[in-house]
Amino acid sequence: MDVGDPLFRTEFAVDVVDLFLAILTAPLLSGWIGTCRAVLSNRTPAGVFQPFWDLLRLFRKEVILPEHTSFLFRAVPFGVFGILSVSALFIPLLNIRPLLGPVADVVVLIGLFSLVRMLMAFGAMDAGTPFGDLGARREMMVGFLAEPATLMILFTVSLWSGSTSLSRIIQSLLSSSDPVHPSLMFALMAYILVFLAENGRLPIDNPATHLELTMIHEAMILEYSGPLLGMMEWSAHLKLFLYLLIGIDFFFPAGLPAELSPPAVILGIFLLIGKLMAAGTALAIVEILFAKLRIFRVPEFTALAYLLASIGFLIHFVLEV
Amino acid sequence: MFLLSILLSPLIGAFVMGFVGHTKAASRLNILFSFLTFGATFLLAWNVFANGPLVGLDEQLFADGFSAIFIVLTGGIGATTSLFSHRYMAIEKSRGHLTGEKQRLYLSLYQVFLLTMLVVLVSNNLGLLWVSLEGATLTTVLLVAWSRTPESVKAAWKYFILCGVGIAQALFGTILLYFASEKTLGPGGTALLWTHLAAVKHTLEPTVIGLAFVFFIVGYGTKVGLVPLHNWLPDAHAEGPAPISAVLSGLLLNVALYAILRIKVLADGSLHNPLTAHLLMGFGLLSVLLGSLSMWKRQDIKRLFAYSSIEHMGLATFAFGLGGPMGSFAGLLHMTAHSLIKSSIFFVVGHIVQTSGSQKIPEIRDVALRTPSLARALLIGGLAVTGIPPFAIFASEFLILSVAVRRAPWSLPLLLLAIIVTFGVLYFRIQEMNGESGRSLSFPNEKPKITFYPIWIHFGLAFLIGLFFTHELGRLYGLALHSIGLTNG
Amino acid sequence: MNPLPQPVSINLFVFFIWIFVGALGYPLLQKRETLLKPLALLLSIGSILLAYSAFLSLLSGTDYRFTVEGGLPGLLFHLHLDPLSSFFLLILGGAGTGVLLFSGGSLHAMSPRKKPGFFLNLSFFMASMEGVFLADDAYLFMIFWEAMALFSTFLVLTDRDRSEVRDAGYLYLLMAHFGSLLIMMGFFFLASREPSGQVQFLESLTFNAMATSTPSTGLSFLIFLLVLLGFGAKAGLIPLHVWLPRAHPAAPTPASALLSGIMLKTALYGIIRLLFGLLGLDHLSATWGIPLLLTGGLMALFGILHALLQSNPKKLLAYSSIENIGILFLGVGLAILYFKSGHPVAGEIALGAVLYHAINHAFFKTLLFLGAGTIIHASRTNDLNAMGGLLRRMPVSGGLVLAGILFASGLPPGNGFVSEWLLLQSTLQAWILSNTLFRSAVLLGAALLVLASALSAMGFVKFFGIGYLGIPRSEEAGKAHEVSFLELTGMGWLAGGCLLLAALPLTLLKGINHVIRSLTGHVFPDTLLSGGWIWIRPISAHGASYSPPLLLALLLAALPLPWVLLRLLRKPSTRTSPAWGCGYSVRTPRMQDTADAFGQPIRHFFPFFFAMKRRIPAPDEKDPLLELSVEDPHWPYLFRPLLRLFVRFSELADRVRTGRISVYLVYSFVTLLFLLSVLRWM
Amino acid sequence: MAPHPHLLANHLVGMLGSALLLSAFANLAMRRLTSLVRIFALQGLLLTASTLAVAILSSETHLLFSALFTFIFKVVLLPTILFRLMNRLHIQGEVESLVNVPSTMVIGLGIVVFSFTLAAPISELASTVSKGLIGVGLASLLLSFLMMITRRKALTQLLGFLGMENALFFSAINATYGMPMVVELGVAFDVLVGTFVFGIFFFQIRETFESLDLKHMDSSSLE
Repeated sequence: MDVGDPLFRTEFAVDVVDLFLAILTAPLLSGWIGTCRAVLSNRTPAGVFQPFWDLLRLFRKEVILPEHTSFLFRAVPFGVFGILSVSALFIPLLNIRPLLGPVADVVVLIGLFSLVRMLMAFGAMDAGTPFGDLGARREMMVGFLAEPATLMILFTVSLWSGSTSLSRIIQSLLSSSDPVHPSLMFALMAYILVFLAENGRLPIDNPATHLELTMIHEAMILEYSGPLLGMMEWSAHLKLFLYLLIGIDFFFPAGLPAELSPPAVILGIFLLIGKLMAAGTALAIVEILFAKLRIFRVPEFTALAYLLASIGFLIHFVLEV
Repeated sequence: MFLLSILLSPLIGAFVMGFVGHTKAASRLNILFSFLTFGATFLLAWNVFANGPLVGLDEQLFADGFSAIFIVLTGGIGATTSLFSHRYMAIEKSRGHLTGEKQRLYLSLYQVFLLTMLVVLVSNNLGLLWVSLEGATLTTVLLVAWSRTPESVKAAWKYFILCGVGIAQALFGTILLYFASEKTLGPGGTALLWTHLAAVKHTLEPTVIGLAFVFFIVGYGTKVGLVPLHNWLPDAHAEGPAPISAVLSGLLLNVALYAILRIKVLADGSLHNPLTAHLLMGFGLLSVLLGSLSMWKRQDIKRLFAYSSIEHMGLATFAFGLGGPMGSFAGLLHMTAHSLIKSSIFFVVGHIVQTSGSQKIPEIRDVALRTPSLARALLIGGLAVTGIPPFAIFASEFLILSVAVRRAPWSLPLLLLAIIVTFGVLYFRIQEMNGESGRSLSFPNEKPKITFYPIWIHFGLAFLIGLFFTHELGRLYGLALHSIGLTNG
Repeated sequence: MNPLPQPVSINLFVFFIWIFVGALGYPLLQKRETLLKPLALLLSIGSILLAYSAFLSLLSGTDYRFTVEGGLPGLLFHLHLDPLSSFFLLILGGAGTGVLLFSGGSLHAMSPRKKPGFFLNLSFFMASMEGVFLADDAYLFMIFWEAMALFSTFLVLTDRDRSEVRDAGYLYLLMAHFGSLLIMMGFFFLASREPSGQVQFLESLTFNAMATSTPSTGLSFLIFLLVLLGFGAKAGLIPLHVWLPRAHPAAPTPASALLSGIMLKTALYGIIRLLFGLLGLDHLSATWGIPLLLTGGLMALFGILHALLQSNPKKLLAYSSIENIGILFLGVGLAILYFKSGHPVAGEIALGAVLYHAINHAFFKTLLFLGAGTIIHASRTNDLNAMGGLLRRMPVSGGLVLAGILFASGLPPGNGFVSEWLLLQSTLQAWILSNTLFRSAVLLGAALLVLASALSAMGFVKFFGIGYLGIPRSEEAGKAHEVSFLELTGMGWLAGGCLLLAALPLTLLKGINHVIRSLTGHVFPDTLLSGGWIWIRPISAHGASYSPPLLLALLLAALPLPWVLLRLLRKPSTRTSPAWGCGYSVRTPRMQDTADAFGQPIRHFFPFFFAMKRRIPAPDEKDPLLELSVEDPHWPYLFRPLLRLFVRFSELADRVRTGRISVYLVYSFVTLLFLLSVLRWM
Repeated sequence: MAPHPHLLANHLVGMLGSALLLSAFANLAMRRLTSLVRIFALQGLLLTASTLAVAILSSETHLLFSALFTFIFKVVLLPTILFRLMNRLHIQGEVESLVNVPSTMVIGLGIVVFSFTLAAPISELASTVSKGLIGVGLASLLLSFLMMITRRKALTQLLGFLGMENALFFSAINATYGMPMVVELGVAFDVLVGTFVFGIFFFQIRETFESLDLKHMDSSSLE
C-alpha cells in the first residue's frame, strides 16, 4: 500500500483515532468499574470521570523525588506510558487491520507488557524502600506465571489462524462458523484469571487499598508523586483497557467492522462500548464477590491459569485439528 | 661393528666407574659415557633405517627397525637421565646422603643397567635375551636397595623375589620354544635365534608354542608390571632413587614388553588363533583398570606415578593385543610417549621430593609457592601423562581408542572409566600438592639448583611427537612393525 | 597451491596474532606491567579482524578446505572454513572483542604475579576456540578442544590460592575431559569402518570422510547420544552442568564472560557440526528430537529457577546460561523433529532461531558478566546482598548493563526476543505434524520455553534491582565509582552489538541461511528473506510477522513524547525528600529486600527442583536462628553417591595390595595355573 | 623309537627324573634348614647324573661340559656357599611354614597331576630319549614355586628359587638336550650372581631387621 492511496489515508486516520481513543477511554473504563463497584457496595459513586479529575490533579502537582534515586526512577513512568501507547497501536480497536499491525504480533505484545512490568519493578526498587522492593518482588511473582499463561492463551487462539498476527486471528475467528470451541472455553477461563492477576484486581491485589503490607501495584508506585504518578496511574488504566480489549477481540469478536465503511464502524463503536461496559460490570461483580487471596496462594492462582491455557492448547491439537 | 659398538661404551663405562666412581668427576664422566652410548645408538638406528637390519657376532646380535626404535629410546633416555642424576646426586651429596662408595656403586650399576638393556635389545638369541633381562633385574635390585633404608631393602627384596620367580617362568618358556624349534631348525646354535625362528614360525608346533607363550607372558609380564603380576613395581619405583625410578619406568618396562612382542610375533605365526591377542588384551585391560583404580588411595607420590606406569603399560599391551597396523602402531607410539613422559615426571618428582623432604603427598605442600617452575613441570607432566593433547600420549591414546572402537568395542567402557579415573585422581593429587601447607618445610632456606634441561627435552619431544608426528617418522614406525610382522591380524 | 581466500588468510593471521601476542606477552608483562593495555588492544584488533572476515565469509557463503603439515602420519591437519564455522567465528570475534577491550582496562587491578599468566591463557584460549571452529579432522579438533578446556581451566584457576577456586577448576577440568572422551568416541564410531591400511584408517578420521559414512540406525543413535553427552558436558547439559555454576564465577571477570558467553557455544557448534554436518540428517530420526527438546525445556526451567536463588551475581548469570543452553538444545531438538518429519521450513526456522539465539546470548551474556564483574569489583564482594545503589554511582556502565538486562530478558525490542520469537513461531507450527506424540512434545516444549523466559525476566530484575538500585547495602558499595574508559568501551561494544542484532536481524539471517543450506541442503522460505531489512515473516507472507526496526523506532519516538508534552505544558517543579517509611524516620539499607527474599517464592513454589535443608528454630530457643541451605539436587542424589561408589571400588581394588610377598607369589602362581588350564582345556 | 641299547640309560633318566620330583616333595616336607640345603645338593647330583645320562644317550659332547658345570656349581659351590652363609649368619633350626605340611603335600600332589596332564600332548611330540620328562620338569618347577610361597624364611626362598632353577635345567636337558652353550653359561652366571645378590641381601636384612624372617619383609603399612 502506498502512502498516497486514499485507503491508506483512511486507515491511517482511523489508526490515529484508535490510538487516542484508547488512551482517552482507558480512564473512563476505570471510572465505570469504580462506579459499578460503588453502586454494588451501596456507596455513592464518584462518577465515571473521577479518574480524569485525579489525573488532572496529579499533573498539576510538583514532583517529589525520594533520596538516593537514579535516573531510572524518573525515566520509568515515561517508558511505561510510552510502551503501552505503542502497544495500543497494534491492538485493533475498530480497525481490525491496523496499519502497524504487522510490526508486532501477539507474542511481541505480551513481551511489551512484560517489559512494562519489568520497568515498573525497577522504578519501585530504585527508591530502596521496603515497600518498593516488596511490591516489585510480588509483581514479578505474579508475572512469572501470568505471562506464560497469557502466551499460552494467545497461542491457543492463534492456532485457529495458524498465525500469531492479531488481525489474522480476529479475521479467522470472525469467519469461523463453529459457535463453541472447547479449547477456547479453556482459554477464556484462563484469560479471566490472568486478566485479574495482571491488572492487579481482586482476588490478587486490591487496587483500592493503601495498607502497605498487602499492596502490590500500589506498593510499586508508592514513591511516585505528581505528574510521574499521574503517568503511572494513566498507564495502569491503559493496561487494563488494552487487556480487556484483547479479550474482547479474541473471545467476543462479533461485531468488529470487517471493513471500514461508516455504518459498520458506527455499529462497531456502539457494540464495543457495550462490550466494555458489560465487561467492566462483570469485573466489578467479581471484585465485590471475592476476598483477597493470601500472597502465597497467588502463584497457585496463576499456575491454574497457566495449566488451563496449556490444556486448551493441547485440546486443540488433540480434538480439533 | 655397529652392534657391538653400542655395547662397548656402557661396558667400558661400567668398568671405569667401578674404578673411579667415587671421585668427584665421576658423575660427569657418567654423563659422557651415557651420551657416547646415545650417539652410538643413534648411529646404529640411522644405519638400520637407512640400510636395513644388521646382524653380527655370529648371528647372536641383531637389530632391525623395531629394536632400533627401542635402542634409540634407551640410549636417549639413559643419557638424559644421567644428566638428571648428576644434579640429583649433587643435591643428595650436599645433604650428606651420599658417600663416595655409594656413588661408585650407583654409577657402575647404572652403566651395567644400560648395558644389560641394550643387550636385550640387540640380542638375536632368545636365551641371551633372557640372560640379559635377568641381569637387568639383578642390577636394578641392587639399585633399588641402594639407599639401604629398611623400606628400600624390603622393596628390593620383593622386587627380586617376584621378578626372579617370574623370569624363571620365562626361562621355562624359552626351553619350550627351543624344544619346538629344535625340530625344525635342528639342535644347536640357530634354534633360539629370533631371525631363524621368524623364518620358520609357521612350522612351529602350536601346542608347545601356546604353552610357551603363556610362560613367557607370565614371566616377562611380571617385569612389564602386568596385573596381577605387578606387585613389585610400585614398591621398587617408590624406594629406589629417582633416576632409577625414571629408567625403570621409562626403559625397563618397555624392554620387557619388547621381549614379549618378539615372542608374540613367533607365536602368532605358529598358532593361527588369537590366543596371544586375547592374552595381551586381557592382561592389558586388567592392568589399565587396576592401575587406575589403585591410584586413589596412594599417599606416596612416586607410588602414585608407579601405578600410572602400570596403567600405561597395560594400555600399550592392550594396543598390541588389538593388533593390526594401527593397533600396533598405537602401542609402539604409546610406549615411546610413555617412556619420554614418565621418566621426565620422575625427574620432576625426584626434585620435588628433594625440595620438600618427603614422598608423602599430604606432606608435600606449597610446591607452586616454593618452586613454581617445578610445580609447572609437574602440572605439564600430569597433563602429558593423562593424555591431554597435543602431547604424544594423547596421540597414542587417540589411536588406541579408535582401534578399540573398531575391534573391541566391548572394552571401551572399561578403558574410558580407567582413563577418566586416572585423570581425576592425578589432578586431584597434583592440586593437593600445590595447596596450602600443613607443616613447616624441611629445607626452608635451601634453594637447590635444579636442572630442567632433561625435563623440558622430554616434554618438548613428547609435545612435538603429538603435534608433528611426521609422515616420515610414521613410515619408519610402520616399517619397523611391518618388518617383524606385528601389523598382521 | 592456490592462494588462500581472503577470509581464510585473515583467520590464520588472527590465530597467529593471538598465539604470538600471548606467548610474547608473558615475558613482557613480567618485566613491564604497563604493557598490558597495548597488548590487550592488539588482541582486540585481532578479534575485530576476525569478526570482520567471518562476517564477510558468512554472507558470501565461503566454503574452503585446506591442509596444514603436521598431525599424525597419514593425517595432516585438516582445516575448513564453511558458513557454520564462519558463523561461530563471528560470535567469537564479535563478542570476544568486547571482552578483550574490557580486559585491557580491568586487568590492571589483578595482582602483578598473576597478570602474565592470565594474559597468556586468555590469548591462547581465544586462539584455541578459533581452532575448534576451523578444525576439519577428529585429531585436530580434539587438540583444539582440549586446549580450549585446558586454557579455560587455567583462566578459572587464576585465583588458585582460594580453595573454592581450585575445586571449581578441578571439577571443570574433570567434566571437560569426560566430555572430550565421549566426543572422541563419537568421532570414532562415526568413522568405524575397518579400512585396509594405516593411511586409509587415519583418513577416515577427517570430517569429510565422516560425512560420507553410513552408520546403521543403532550406531547412529549411539553416536547421537555420545555427541549429546560429550558436548553436553561442556554446554552444561543436566546433569553434567554442576561444574558450570562453580567455574564461571570463580574465574576473573573477562574469563567468566568468555566461558559463559562464547565457550558454551563451542558445544553448540560441535553438536550442530556432528549431528547435522557429519552424521547427517539422513541418519537422524525424528523421535530423537523429543528427548532433546524436553531435556532442553527442563534444563531451561531448571537453570533459571536456580538462577533466581543465587545471591552471587556471577552464579546467577551462570545458571541463566544453563537456561539459555537449554533453549538452544530445545531448538536443536525441534529442528531435528521437524526436519525428519518432513517439514523443513519449520525445521529451518528452529535451527535458524538456535543459531541466532547463540549469537544473541554470546553478546548479552558477555555484557552482563562484565557488568557483574564491575559491580563485584566496585563493591569488593560477590554477594548481591551487600550491593545496591550502584546505578547512581556507575551510571554509564550501569546503563549499559540495564540495556543488557533488557536484551537478555527475551523482551521486545531486544535481540534475545528475536530468537525466542522465531523459536516460538517454529513451535507454533506443531499443527503440521501428524504424530500426536510429536505434537504434544513440541507444545510441552513451547510451554516450558515461555515459562522459562518469563522467569528469566524475574531473575534479571533481581540481579539489577538488588545490585544496582536502591541504597547501598554496604560501605564499599557506597564508595563505588565508575569503571575505566576501556572497560566502558568493551561493554559499549557488546551493547552496540546487541542493539544491531536486535534492530537488524535480517542481515544476519541471510548468513544463517547459508549455514542451513550447507548443513541440510534446505534454504529459508523466500518470504523470510524477502522482507528486506524490515520484516521478519518466517512462515508465509500473511502469517505472523515482526519488524524489529519499526518497533524500535516507534518506541524511541513514543518514549520522550510525554516528557516533551509535559515540558511544553508546564514544567513541574521538583524537590527531593526522604522516602516513605510508615512515618518512621529511621531508614537503614537493611530494610531493603535481600537477594534471597527474591528467590523465596520460587523455593516455595518449585521445591522439587532444589535440595533444601531448613531448620526452623523452636519457640523457646535462646538464639533463634533460621538456617536454610539450598543445593543443586544433583550433588546429593547423583554425584556424591557416584563418588562414594568410586571410593568403594578403589578400596576393593586396593585389597589386591596385601603387602605380603607370599600372597603376591600366589597371584603369579594362580595366574600361571589358570592360564595353563585355560590353554589346555578350552 | 628309542634305540634299543639305550634302554637302560633311558630307564635311568626316568629314574633320575622321578628322584628329582621326589626331592622337590621332600623340600616341601622338610623342616630343618640344613636338610633343605642337603636336598639341594642332592638335586644337583641328580642333575649331574641325568645330564651325563642324556649326554651318553645322545652323544652330545657339550652336555658333558654341562654336567661338569652342574657338578661344580650345584653340588660343590652353591651348597658350600649356603652352608657358610648359614654359619656366618647363625641360621639354624626349624623352618616355619605358612601352610601346614600335609596341606602343602596335597596341593603338591594336585600340581603334579596337573603338570602331567598339561605336558601330555607335548611329551608325545618329543623326539628325544627323555620324553615324558617335561611333565616332571614342570611339576618340579611348580613345586619349588609352591615352596617359595609357603615358606617364610629368606633362605628357604632362596632354596626354592634355586630349586626352580634346577627344575628348569632338568627340563632343558631332557626336552632338548640342553640349551646352546652361550645360554647355559649365561644362565649359570646369572644364577651365581643371583646367589651373591641373595647373600648381600641376607646381610642387609640381618643388619636392618635382625632376623631373616620374611614377615619383616612384608610391608608394614599398606602404602
